[in-house]
Amino acid sequence: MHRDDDPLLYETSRPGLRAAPLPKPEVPVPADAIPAHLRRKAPPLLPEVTEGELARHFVKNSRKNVCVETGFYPLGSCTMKYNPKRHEDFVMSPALFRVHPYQPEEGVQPVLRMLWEMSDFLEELTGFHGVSVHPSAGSHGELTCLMMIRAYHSEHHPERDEILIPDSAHGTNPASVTMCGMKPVNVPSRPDGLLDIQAMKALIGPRTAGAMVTNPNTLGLFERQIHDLADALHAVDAFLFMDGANFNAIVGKARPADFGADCMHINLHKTFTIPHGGGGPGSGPIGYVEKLAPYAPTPVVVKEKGKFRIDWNRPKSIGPVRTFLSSTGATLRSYAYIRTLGAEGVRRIAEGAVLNANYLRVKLRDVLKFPYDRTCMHEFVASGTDLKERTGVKTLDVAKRLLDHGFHPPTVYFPLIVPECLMIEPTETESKATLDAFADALHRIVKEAETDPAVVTTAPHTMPVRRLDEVKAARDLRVRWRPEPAPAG
Amino acid sequence: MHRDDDPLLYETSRPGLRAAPLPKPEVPVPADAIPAHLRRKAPPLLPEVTEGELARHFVKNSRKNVCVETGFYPLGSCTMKYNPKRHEDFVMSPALFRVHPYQPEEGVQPVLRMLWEMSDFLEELTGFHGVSVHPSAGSHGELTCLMMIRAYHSEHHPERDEILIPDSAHGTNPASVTMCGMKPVNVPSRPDGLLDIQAMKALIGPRTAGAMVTNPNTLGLFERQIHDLADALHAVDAFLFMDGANFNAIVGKARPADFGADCMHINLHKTFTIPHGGGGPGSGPIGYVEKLAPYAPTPVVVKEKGKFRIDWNRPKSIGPVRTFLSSTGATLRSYAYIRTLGAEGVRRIAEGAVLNANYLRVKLRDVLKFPYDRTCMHEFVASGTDLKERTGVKTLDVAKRLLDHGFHPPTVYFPLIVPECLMIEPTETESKATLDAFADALHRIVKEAETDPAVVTTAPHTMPVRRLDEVKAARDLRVRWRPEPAPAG
Amino acid sequence: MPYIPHSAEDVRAMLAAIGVRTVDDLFEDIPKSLRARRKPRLPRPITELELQREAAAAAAKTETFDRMNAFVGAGVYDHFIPAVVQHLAHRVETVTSYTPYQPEASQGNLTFMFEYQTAICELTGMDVSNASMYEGGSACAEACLMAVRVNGKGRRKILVSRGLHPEYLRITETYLRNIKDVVVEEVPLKDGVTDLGALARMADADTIGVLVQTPNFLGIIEDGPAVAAAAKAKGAKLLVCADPISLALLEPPGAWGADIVCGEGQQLASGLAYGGPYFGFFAAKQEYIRQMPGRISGETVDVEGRRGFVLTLGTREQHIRRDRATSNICTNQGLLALRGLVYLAALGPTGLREVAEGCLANAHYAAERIAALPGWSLSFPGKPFFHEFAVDGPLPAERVIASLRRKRILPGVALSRWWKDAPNRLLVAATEVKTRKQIDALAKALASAK
Amino acid sequence: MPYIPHSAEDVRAMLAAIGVRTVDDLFEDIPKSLRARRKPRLPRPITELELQREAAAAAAKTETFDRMNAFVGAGVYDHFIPAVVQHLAHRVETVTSYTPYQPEASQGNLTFMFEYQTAICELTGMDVSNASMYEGGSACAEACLMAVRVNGKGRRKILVSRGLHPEYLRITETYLRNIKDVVVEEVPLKDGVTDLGALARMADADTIGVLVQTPNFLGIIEDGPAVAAAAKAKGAKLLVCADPISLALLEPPGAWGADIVCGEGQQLASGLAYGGPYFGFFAAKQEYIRQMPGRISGETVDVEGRRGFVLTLGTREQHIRRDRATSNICTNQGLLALRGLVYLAALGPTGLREVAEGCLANAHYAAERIAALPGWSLSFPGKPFFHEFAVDGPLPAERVIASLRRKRILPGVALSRWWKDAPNRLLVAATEVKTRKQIDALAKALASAK
Ligand SMILES: Cc1ncc(COP(=O)(O)O)c(C=O)c1O
Ligand SMILES: Cc1ncc(COP(=O)(O)O)c(C=O)c1O
Repeated sequence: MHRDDDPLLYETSRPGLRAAPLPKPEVPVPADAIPAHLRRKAPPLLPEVTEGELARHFVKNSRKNVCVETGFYPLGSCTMKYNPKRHEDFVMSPALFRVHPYQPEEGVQPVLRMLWEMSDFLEELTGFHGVSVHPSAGSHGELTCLMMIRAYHSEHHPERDEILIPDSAHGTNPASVTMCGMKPVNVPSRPDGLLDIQAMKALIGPRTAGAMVTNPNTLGLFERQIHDLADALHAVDAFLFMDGANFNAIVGKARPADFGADCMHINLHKTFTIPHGGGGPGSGPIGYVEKLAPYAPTPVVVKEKGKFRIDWNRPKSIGPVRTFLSSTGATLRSYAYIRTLGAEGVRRIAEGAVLNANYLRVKLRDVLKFPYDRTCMHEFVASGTDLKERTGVKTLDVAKRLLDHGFHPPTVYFPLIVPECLMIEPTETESKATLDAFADALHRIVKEAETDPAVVTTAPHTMPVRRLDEVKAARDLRVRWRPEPAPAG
Repeated sequence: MHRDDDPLLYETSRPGLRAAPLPKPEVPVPADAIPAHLRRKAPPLLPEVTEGELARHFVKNSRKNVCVETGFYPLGSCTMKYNPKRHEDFVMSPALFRVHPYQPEEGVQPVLRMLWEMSDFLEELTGFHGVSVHPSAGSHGELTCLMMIRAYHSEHHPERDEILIPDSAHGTNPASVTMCGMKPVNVPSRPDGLLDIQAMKALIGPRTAGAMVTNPNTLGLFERQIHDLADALHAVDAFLFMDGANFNAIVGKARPADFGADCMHINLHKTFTIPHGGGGPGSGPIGYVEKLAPYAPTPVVVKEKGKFRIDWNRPKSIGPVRTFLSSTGATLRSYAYIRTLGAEGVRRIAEGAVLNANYLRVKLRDVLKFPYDRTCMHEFVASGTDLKERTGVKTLDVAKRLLDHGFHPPTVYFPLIVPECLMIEPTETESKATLDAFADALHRIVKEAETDPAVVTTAPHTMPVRRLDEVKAARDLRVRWRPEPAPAG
Repeated sequence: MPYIPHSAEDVRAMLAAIGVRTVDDLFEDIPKSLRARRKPRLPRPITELELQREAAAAAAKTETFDRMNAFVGAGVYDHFIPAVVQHLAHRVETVTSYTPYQPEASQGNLTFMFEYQTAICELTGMDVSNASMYEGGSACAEACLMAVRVNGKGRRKILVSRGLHPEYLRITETYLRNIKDVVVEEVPLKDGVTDLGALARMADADTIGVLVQTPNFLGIIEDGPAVAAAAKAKGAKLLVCADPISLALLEPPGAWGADIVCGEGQQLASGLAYGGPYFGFFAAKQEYIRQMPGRISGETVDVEGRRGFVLTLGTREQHIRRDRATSNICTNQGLLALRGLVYLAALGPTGLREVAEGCLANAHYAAERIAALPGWSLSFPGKPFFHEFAVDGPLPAERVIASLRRKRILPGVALSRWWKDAPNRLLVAATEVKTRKQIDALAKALASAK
Repeated sequence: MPYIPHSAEDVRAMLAAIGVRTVDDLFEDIPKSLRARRKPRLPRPITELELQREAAAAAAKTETFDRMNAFVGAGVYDHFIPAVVQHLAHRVETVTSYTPYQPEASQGNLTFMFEYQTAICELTGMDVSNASMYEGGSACAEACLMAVRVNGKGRRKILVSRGLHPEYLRITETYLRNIKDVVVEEVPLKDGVTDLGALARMADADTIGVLVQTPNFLGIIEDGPAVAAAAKAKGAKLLVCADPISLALLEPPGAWGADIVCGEGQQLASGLAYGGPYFGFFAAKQEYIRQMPGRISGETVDVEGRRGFVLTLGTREQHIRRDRATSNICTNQGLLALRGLVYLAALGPTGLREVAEGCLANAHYAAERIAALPGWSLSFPGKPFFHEFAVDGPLPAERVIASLRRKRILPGVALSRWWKDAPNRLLVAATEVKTRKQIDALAKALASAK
C-alpha cells in the first residue's frame, strides 16, 4: 500500500473541471424567478475534478478501509457477517427503487405487500403481537419503544418516568431514555455477568415505567431470569423492553415475546444482513405486545380485501418518528434474506453464530482471561488486564496489532464493566479456518507482547497511518476542509 | 497489504458448500435422457465455498492488481486511459444486454441502429469507404484486413503473398501475416525511427501483396512519408494496411484514409475506451477503401427504408471471422463515448494525449536518454542503456521499482529496435500533477540507482510478491491446480 | 443456508473442541420454557433465480417512475443520478465496513466523511456538519432538541412554520412531546408562506427557536432573512430545513443567520426508493458543535506526523456519554451520505447549478402551462418557487390523480391529504429530468381530466 | 470533454515547459496535406442524462428477453446469472487493468486465470487450458490451426461435422482458406448426428483432425466415443466443440480421447448481449501445450519462495515469437472468462449439475409437449438431446415465429436459415430459467400458430 498522504478531492480541484455535465434545459431558465436578496451570491465550494480523478479518489481511499470482504471483522455486538450480493440487486430493482412514497397505492402494491409481509415474518420470529418496520435503526427503535411506553403511562400513570438499565447496557439505552424525557436508573450486574434480578426488583418503585434488558446481554450471556423480571414489572403495570441487537444468537430458537418482553427493537442490519455501509443505513423494526399496540408509530401498511393500503388513522399512536413508512430499501434487503433462508435457514443463523463463538472462545482460553468462562451465545468477552499487568501491553495495543496480522479488532473497552475488555463476535459466516487463524494471531501477539512489546504498542505498522492523535483532533477542531489562504502579493 | 500467501479457491473448498443454490426443476428430470456411456461419471472439480468465501477471495485477490483507477498506468501502446462508468451502465441496459443475436430483427431495431451508426461514426473519423464492427480485437482486425487483401489478390494476383513490415512493428503484425498464410518481409527502420521508405520501395516486388505500417508508429512518431509508400504500393496494385492501435494520437485531427491507407484496424478499447479487463474484451473494427469493400467480412447491418437488417449476402466476402455481428457490448461502450464526446470532444482526445506525452517527455529529458529526441505524438520511447552502463540498473529494474513509488511501469523492451527501452504513454486523462509526480519518481529512482542500486534491482518491495521466477514457471509447468494426493494410510 | 462455511467434518471437530455433543447443547442456557416450541412459520425458502423472478413480476405490476410521467415530489424528488454514484460509493470497502471506531483501519470512510461535511457546510453556509442523520424529518426533530440544549434555559417554546413538511412537523411533535417544559407551536401560513406577522407576534422571550423550511412544503421560497429577523429579535435560534439542490441558487441559510440547517438528503442521489434509505444532513454554527448530534470526522495527525482523520468529540455521543449524550443516534446513514458526496463532487458547483436551473426552468414552464388551462390556476400566484408549486383545479385533486393515472401520468400529490380545506389543490414537482414533451403531456392531460 | 483534467492554467504551463505556443504546434509532424480538412461530422454531444433516456427509449422499443417468453438458443443461451458475478468480477481492479505483463502488479488476475484454467480443464477433462479466446467460432478455427501445427506433417485434410454450428463452420473455412495445402471437408449428418459411416469413409491417412460439436447444432448429443474411434483409427486428432453447461452431465471429451476441446463460454455468465462480448474456452492435452494459442498463467515462486503466478510459455506468443507465434491473439476476453470463473465457483459442481438438470428437464418437457401437438413432431425422434431440439411443424418456421412474436413468444430459430430443405423446422431451446407455465404457453401458442 502506497503510504503517502493522498490529497483530498478539494485539494486536486481545479476551476472549470467537472465529471458529469448536464443537458441544457429545453425551456428557458427564468431570470428573475428568485428575488434578488434570496439569490445565492457565491457558488458553494465543491470539488471540480474529472470523472477519472473522482474515480481514483474514491477507489484509492476506499482501499484504506478494512471491511468484511477483505477479512474477518469480529466486532462484538455489531454482527459483521457476510451480506449477500443478491440483496443489493433485489432492492435496486425498479419495483422497489423507482417508486415514490406518495404515489397512489394501487400502483405500488408489490412493495407494500413486501413491507407488510416483513412485519409478519418478524412477528413470527419474535412472537410479538405487532411489528412496525418504521424506525430507521436500533437506537431509533429503542426510542420508539420508549415513546410507546411513555404514551401508555401518560394515559395511565403519568408520574412514571424511570427506566431501569443494567450497567452492561449499550450506550444507546440510557441515551434513548433521556431523549424520551425519562430517567435511566443504573443497576449493577452480578459478578457472573448476569442481571441482578433481586437488585432490579428492589428498585422497582412508583416511578418505574419499565426496564431495558439486552438478551443475550452484551457479555454474550443469556439472561435466564428475564421472565422473572418481566413478571415483577408487569405486576406493577411497568414494561420490559428488550434490546434486540443480539437477536442473531437466538433467532429461530427462541422468541423474545416468550421471555415476557413487551417490546423490542431488531437491528435488521445485524441479524438480517444489511451491509453496515461504514456507519449505515440500518433499519430498526420494533415488536410489541397487544397492550402497547395502540401506541405504535404511524404510518402502517394494512391489508384489506387483498389490497394493501397505508394507514395513518391510529388515534393513540405516538405518531411518526421518521418520514414515510420505512427505510424500504434497507428493510427489504432483510426481507430477501428471510425469503431465501426460510425457517430452517433462519434457525441455522443462531446455531452457526453460537457454534463459532464457543469454538473461538475455547481456542482463546489459554491466551486471554475470561471473566465469565462458560458457554456463551453468539459472542463473548475477554479481558486483557492480566496481559497488561505482565507486559504493559494494553487491549488497545492488541487491537491495533491485530490489524497487522490481517484482522479487524474486536470491540474493545465495551461493555464498560469489564476492564481492558475485548468483545468478540465471529458470526456464523466465518469458517473454522478463519477462526483458527485469528486465534493463532492472538497467540502470536501475546508472544510478541512478552518478547517484543514495542512492536505491539506501536502498532499498526501496515495501515496507511499509525496511531492517530485523537486529543489533538478534539482540541484543534478541524471538521471541514478550508482552502489555503492565497499567498500575499 | 497482507503479504502472506492467500489460498486458492480450490484450497478453501469443502464438500457440500455452495454459494448459489438453484431451484428444483418444476418438471421431472428425465432419468435416461443421456445414454449411459455418454453420462458423466465423476463431477468436475469446482470450488465448493460459501458466497462469503467467494467474495473474500475475489475482493482480496483483485486488490493485488494495479489498475488505472488506483494510479497512473503509462503502458505504451496500450492507451490506459480512464474508462467512463456511464458506458458500463449503458451496455447493461436491457435493450443491449437482454437481447439475442438470433431473435427477429424487428424486435431489436435500436441495437442494430447503434451498430450501424457506429460504423458510420468510424467511417467519418477514419475517412474510409466502409467500416465493419465485426472483429473482436486489434489483431483480429489485422487478420481480417489481411484476409481481405488476400481475397482481392486471389482474384487478381494469386501469387502475391508477401507483406512488408518495418522492424518497429507490434508482434501481432507479423503473426497475423503468418496466420493469413502469407510471408512477412522485415524492413529495418531508419536511425531517426521512421520508415525507411526507400528500402521499402526497393523491396516491393512481384509477390508483394501489401505493407503494414503503424502510424503514429510504435516510437510515437508520425510517419510523414506514409503517402509516398501508399503511392508506391498502389502503383503495383498492392495495399497499405495501417495498424490503428495509435489512433488515439490523431483521432479527429487526421484521417488515415487520407494517408493513402487502404485498410486499418481500430482498437476501440484503446482510443475509444473499453476497459481492458485484465486482458480483454476489446473490439477491433476495420475500415477499408471501396476497392476492398466486396471482401469485407459478413454479416453486416444495413439500413433499408428506415429499418435495419442483418445482411449475409456478400458473394465475395471473406466470410465471418467470429460468431454474430459484433462484440456488441464492447463496441457500444465506444458508441456511448463518441455520442457523449461529439466532434469537438473527439478531437480533444488527440490534443490532450499529445500534450501530455510531450510534457512528460521534456520533464524526463534529464533522467532518461531519448534515442529520438523530438516532438512526439501520444507516446514516446526512452532508453535505459546509459543508466545500465553507469549503474548496472536495467530498465526492468526501473520498471519494478516504479511499482514501489506508486506507478505502473511503462511498456518495456518494446519496440525491439530500442535497447533497454521504455515506452511511455500517459494518455489525455492524466493531470499535470500526476505527470509531475511520475517524473519525480523516475528522478528519484535514478538517484537510487546511483546511490543504492540494490534497492532498485531487488524491487518491488511493496507488492504481494517480489520478482517471480519465470524460468521455473516455464520449466516446471504447472498451469492448473491439482489436489494434494491424499496421504497414504 | 448457503452462508455457513462449515463442512460436516468441521462441525464435528468444533463441537469436539468445545466439548459438547451437539450444537443444541450450546443453547442449554436458554431455559426450556423460553425456547421456541416450534419452527417458525415462514414461507418456503426460495433461490436467487426465484427472487429475481419475483422482482420482475413485481416490476410488471408496479407503476415505476420509468414507466410513468411523474410529477410527484413533496419532499422526495426524482433527480438524475450519474453512474459514478453507484460505481464509486458502493465498493465493498465502503459498503461492508462499520462505523470507523478504529481510525487506522477506516481512513477511507473518515476521509469521505470529512469531505462530505465540507460540502454540506458549503451548501448550507454553516461552519460545521455532522456525518448524517436518519432522514429529513428526524433531523428536524433533532434540530429542535439541539435548540433546547443550546437555548432552552428559561425558554420553553419552539415555533414551527406550517410550511414545514407535514410529516416533519408530526415527527417533531412526536419527539418533543416527551421533553419536559417544552411546547411546539405552529406558525400559520399566509398566501402560502410563513405568516411573518403571526411569527412576530408569537416569537417572544420564551421562544427557544423558530423552525422554517425553504422552499417550503408548498414549493415556495420563504423570505429567509425576514424570518431570521423576527426570530433573532427575540433571541430565538433560527432552525432551517432546506432543499440541498435549491441551495445551488438560493442564498445559504448561514448567510442570513441560521443557527442550525438541516434537511432531507434524498435529493443527493439516494434515489426514490419508496421512502428510504435516504439521509438527513445537519449543520450548525461552530459555537454549537458540542451540542451537535451524530458522528463527526475531524482532522489530526498520526505519530509520524501524517494527516489522518478520526471520529472526534465522541464525548457528545451515546457510547461515551450514555444518558448525557446529545442524541441516541448510533448507526446513521453513512453510505447514503457517501452517495451524496460522490454526486456533489461529480457535478461540482457548475453541475449542481445546472441541475437547479433545470428544475427552476421545468417547474416554471409547467406552472405556466397549467395556469393557462381553463379552470386551473396557481394557488399562490406571484410567490417565488423552485421546483414545485401548488395549483387549484376544477376537480378534487384525488380525482385528477386517478384520472391521469390511466394515462400513465402521475400529476403530483393531493394537498387535501393535509389540508382538508383545499380539496382541489395539487402539488406538482418538475425536476431537471423532465422533458418539455412530458410537461406538455401533463398539461394536455390535465386539460381533459375528469 | 469531461475527461481531460487540465485547467487553462495547466495547459499554459505545460505548453511553456515544452516550448511551443499552442497545442496545434505539437501536430506539426503531420504534413498539412494529411490533416483533416474539417471537424468530423458527428452527432452533437449528449450528456449522461440523455444517454440514459436513449437507453430507456431503446428498451421500450425492444423485445428483450425480460419481456418475451423466449426459446431462442442456437449457440447463445439464457442462463441464470447470480448477482455475485457482476459484483465480484467487475471490481475496478480487474476491469481497468491490462494483460498481466508485470506479474508482481497483477497477482489477482494471474491467480484468477490459473483458477479459470483449472475449472476449464475439469469441465473438459483436458490437461491444459489457455486463459480465453475471442468466442466459440474463432476458437474452433484456432483449434484447426493448432491441429495443423500438431499433426499437419504429411496430412492435409480437416474434417468438420455438419453438426458444428453453421457460423463456426464458416469461420473455420474463412480462417483455413489461407492455409496452404490444407482443405476443410464437411462430414454430413444422418438423422441429426454426424454420419459415422461417412466419417469412417472420409477419415484417412491424410486427415489432420476431425472437428465435431456435442451437443451438436441441432441439440443432439453426439456419440463422442464413436467419433473418436473413427478419427483415431486413421491417426487424426479429435477436436471437440462442447457446451460447457452440458459438461456437468456429459462425459468430458477428454475422457473419450479428445485432443483439443474448445467452445463458446457465453453460457458461463456472459449474458445474451446481442453477440458479445463472450469468450471462447480452449483446452488441450498436455503434450500439445507448446502449440496452444493464447495466454497461459503458470505457477511459480518469487525470490522469497512465495507462490506466485506469471504468464508462461510466452515464446508461443506474438509479442515474443512474432511471425512464428502460435496465434496472433493479443487482447483476449479476460473479463468474461473471469465472469465464467465466478459463476462456476458460485455454483460448484452441485449447482452446475442442477443448472444442467434444469435444462434437461425443461427441454424434455417442452419437446414432449410440442411433439404431442397435432401437426408437430420431433425432427429426430429417439436421439438424445440436452437443452435444445428441432421440431417440424405444419407451417414454415419463419411464419410460426412471426405469428408467436405477436403473443410475446419467441419460439426459437428457423433452421431454414441454414437448411433450405427444412423450411418448417424450428430449433427450440429451453434452459433452466424457463418455468413450466412458460413452456405450456409456448405449446399452446404453437398449437394455434397460423
Ligand atoms: C446492544 C446494542 N444496542 C443498541 C445498538 C444500537 O443500534 P443501532 O446502531 O442500529 O442504532 C447497538 C449497536 O451497536 C447495540 O450493539
Ligand atoms: C501497435 C499495436 N498493434 C496491434 C495491437 C493488437 O491489438 P489487440 O490487443 O487489440 O489485439 C496492439 C496491442 O497492444 C498494438 O499496440
